[in-house]
Amino acid sequence: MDPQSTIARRIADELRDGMLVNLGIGIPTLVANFVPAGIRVFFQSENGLIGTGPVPEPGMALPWLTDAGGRPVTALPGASTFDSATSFGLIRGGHLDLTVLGGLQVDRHGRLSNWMVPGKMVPGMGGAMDLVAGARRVVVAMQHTAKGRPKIVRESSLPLTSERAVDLIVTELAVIAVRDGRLTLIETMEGVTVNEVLNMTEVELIIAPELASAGAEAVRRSLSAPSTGGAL
Amino acid sequence: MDPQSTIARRIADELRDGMLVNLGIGIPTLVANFVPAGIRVFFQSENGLIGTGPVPEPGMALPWLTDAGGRPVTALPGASTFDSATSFGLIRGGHLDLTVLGGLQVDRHGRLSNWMVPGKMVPGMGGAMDLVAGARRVVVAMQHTAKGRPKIVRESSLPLTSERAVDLIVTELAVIAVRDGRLTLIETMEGVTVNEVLNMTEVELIIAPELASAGAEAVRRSLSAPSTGGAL
Amino acid sequence: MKTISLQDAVAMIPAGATLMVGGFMGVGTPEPLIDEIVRQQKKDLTVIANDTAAPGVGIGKLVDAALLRRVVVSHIGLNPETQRQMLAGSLTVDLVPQGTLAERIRAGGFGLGGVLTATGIGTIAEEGKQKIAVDGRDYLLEPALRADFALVHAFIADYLGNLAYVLTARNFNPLMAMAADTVVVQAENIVPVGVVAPDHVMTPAPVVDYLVANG
Amino acid sequence: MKTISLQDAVAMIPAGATLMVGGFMGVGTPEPLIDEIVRQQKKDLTVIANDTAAPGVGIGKLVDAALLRRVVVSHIGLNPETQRQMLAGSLTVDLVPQGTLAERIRAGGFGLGGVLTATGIGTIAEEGKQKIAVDGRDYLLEPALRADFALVHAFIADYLGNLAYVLTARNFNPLMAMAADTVVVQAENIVPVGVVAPDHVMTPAPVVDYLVANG
Repeated sequence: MDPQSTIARRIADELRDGMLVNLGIGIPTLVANFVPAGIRVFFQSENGLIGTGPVPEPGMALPWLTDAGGRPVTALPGASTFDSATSFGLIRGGHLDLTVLGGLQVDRHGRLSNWMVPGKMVPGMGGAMDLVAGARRVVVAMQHTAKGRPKIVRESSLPLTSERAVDLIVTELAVIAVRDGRLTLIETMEGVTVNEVLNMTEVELIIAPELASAGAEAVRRSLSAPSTGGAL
Repeated sequence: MDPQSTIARRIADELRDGMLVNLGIGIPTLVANFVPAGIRVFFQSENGLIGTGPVPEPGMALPWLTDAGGRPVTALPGASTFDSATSFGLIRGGHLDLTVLGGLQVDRHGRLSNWMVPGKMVPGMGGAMDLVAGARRVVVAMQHTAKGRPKIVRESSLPLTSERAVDLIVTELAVIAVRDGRLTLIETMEGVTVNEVLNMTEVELIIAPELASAGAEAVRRSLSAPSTGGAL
Repeated sequence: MKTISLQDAVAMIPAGATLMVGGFMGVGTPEPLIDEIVRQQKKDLTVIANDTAAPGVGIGKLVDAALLRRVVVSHIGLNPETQRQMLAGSLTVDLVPQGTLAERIRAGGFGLGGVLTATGIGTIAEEGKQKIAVDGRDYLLEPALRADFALVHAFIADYLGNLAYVLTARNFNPLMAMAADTVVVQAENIVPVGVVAPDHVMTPAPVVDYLVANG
Repeated sequence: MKTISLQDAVAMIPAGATLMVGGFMGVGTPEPLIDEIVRQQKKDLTVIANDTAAPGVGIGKLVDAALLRRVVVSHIGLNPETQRQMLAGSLTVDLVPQGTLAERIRAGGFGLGGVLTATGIGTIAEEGKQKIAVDGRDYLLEPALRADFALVHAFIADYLGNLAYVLTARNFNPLMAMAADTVVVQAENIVPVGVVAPDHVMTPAPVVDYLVANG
């Protein structure tokens, strides 16, 4: 599986029945492809839609029904539409259970930067500042490194998206949670060792107690420690 | 014509084609009976309706379509409904051209008191404070006196509805405008002399220049002055 | 969204809870929920609503049954029993201008700390309020309001919880449906998914926690 | 409400005017009005909108024609020409978080001085903003926004000016229809009064000043 799909599939495990979820553009969008069977998730598009469905069949696109990037989408039965103030009322008012956003950097406190590179690229924050400030849970979906350099850094060199720490960072190498204000490695992806993750991360990571059990063989090998056996 | 209808009919002269108008309960409600022919006025009911129509025929009342007092009304073709935040957005946001409200007192600055009598009657301000603060023009419809005592007073003995002065006060005796912060008598009703109005008013009124021409004979008699002739 | 019986819906409400209740002079108030609160004798409630309707109508029934400790409303003029309890000292009445009340509730549901309005400036409604100037004009800072429960009346709910209101029964209902920790809806009509077009949904399903089941 | 020709509608707009323009990446933008502004070469405009779309699309056409002096938007990421003009110094770009932008426009149209939001706290978006604490939590005071003109796109307008929007073409349109001194509407469909039910009207007729006539 390619790195992007690996990330998206892991994030889909965070979905629960009945959740209202907003997916950013890029990797986050792919999460919709991996919704676990048997649950219904409401996907919000911040341009004013809950119940966003897949891309329409050829010839079926409607110019008045798009995602936040202006690309044609469909609407599922039970969809609803609303103006932009209501859309962000849902985001800010505690109604959005989960948002998945791309990231340029995350600092040691778990704070995201994802909306500009001074002097180079100023796309604007769009809805990102509201999403991070307002969603109940914030998950960052990003590759672990860019051009070989860690994206999880001690001090962000880019403007923050919010002072609020994100809840979870999922990369093609690892799953890192922000616990008590500290970045905590809670899982490594299949075939990835803890040391590999640590080497690719500028911030010192706490190793979660559950990692030994959840990470199984890969983790144990990377720690070069004998199996402690039987841990659940 | 009874005093209430006299007041309502005069206020109806203030209506213009296309206006959005909110009528309070009591005398203000009667204004809708005197809309001049050939113009269309949008009547707003602050519980969430534009296009309020008359009371339905017997057997036609719908429990979900009432005025702000909970009494059944009808809706005219072209009506629209909305929530309470939008209703007051229309009122506060400069969209309401005219509001007509009942009054307990108006003070010498033209400030209305109409929502409570301390220790006696505390109905609450309802929408009155928003209406006076927000409407483009505020017209007070009230009888000139209560139990023989003037309702237009130097100092109001009741809590104000707003610090904003109203624009026009219409009673069964006179029409008084607030001009440059002063109460100005601009019309007397048919058969009423200026002196009669002055005697029933606690505040000293400016006599508008146009009153001589508009008020015709009644005014001239009351001023006990010879006609100055030809004034337009 | 879960369906729930009328009895269980009201059983969730503890004594002393703060409720937002939709309706304007009883129009758009979920009467079955009100009746069940009276039957279960929930006490010491705080109610945030436009008004207390009239005796025997809507929120007026809660006043009649002396179940309210406090109300936050814009007027009580058509309910003499509310005025009686207020003067007797058994009911606290916080009067809020109607448009301000609507915005405070909306702010609570939309994640805003409050709004600035000129309404009430220079009146007793400004007492205790922070005054803030923007572009040389004074405004009152009116803080957000939230509740433990919102009791919402809808004309139509679909199986997912998408809501539509009808005519003047809309009033405070969609605002309150956003502004409470637990949102309970009583609908005149429950319909299959898709019966309400996306553009006509006035409250999106995900904000609804419980829909009271028919009979 | 008056009907007006496309040409006369745009002729009302003076150089240097501030316009609110509905739409989200061009979806729900009144394209005929945009095209006519380009044709009439209205200059030095300030545009308040969600974004500047893309070159050749919606507000992007105004950027292409270099008619804008300033934009107040939430993002410009999909319009490289906007970024080029910004870096060249010929276009001022005020970036505002999208939810804050929506509320500021709404506040302008609803007669509120502003709103309090936590969005942007601790970021460069808080620069120059007043910080206000409510119940121990900090918020930014975000002041109301208004414009000289709102250019609104509707799916349906009736003869009186009642408007309905469709699906994701709604976005900022109903907010802007409340927030400008002069509101000009271009509708995909103009229908007789009564075709849109009262509950489905999304912008009430009295706020509309001009409806662009067909053909």
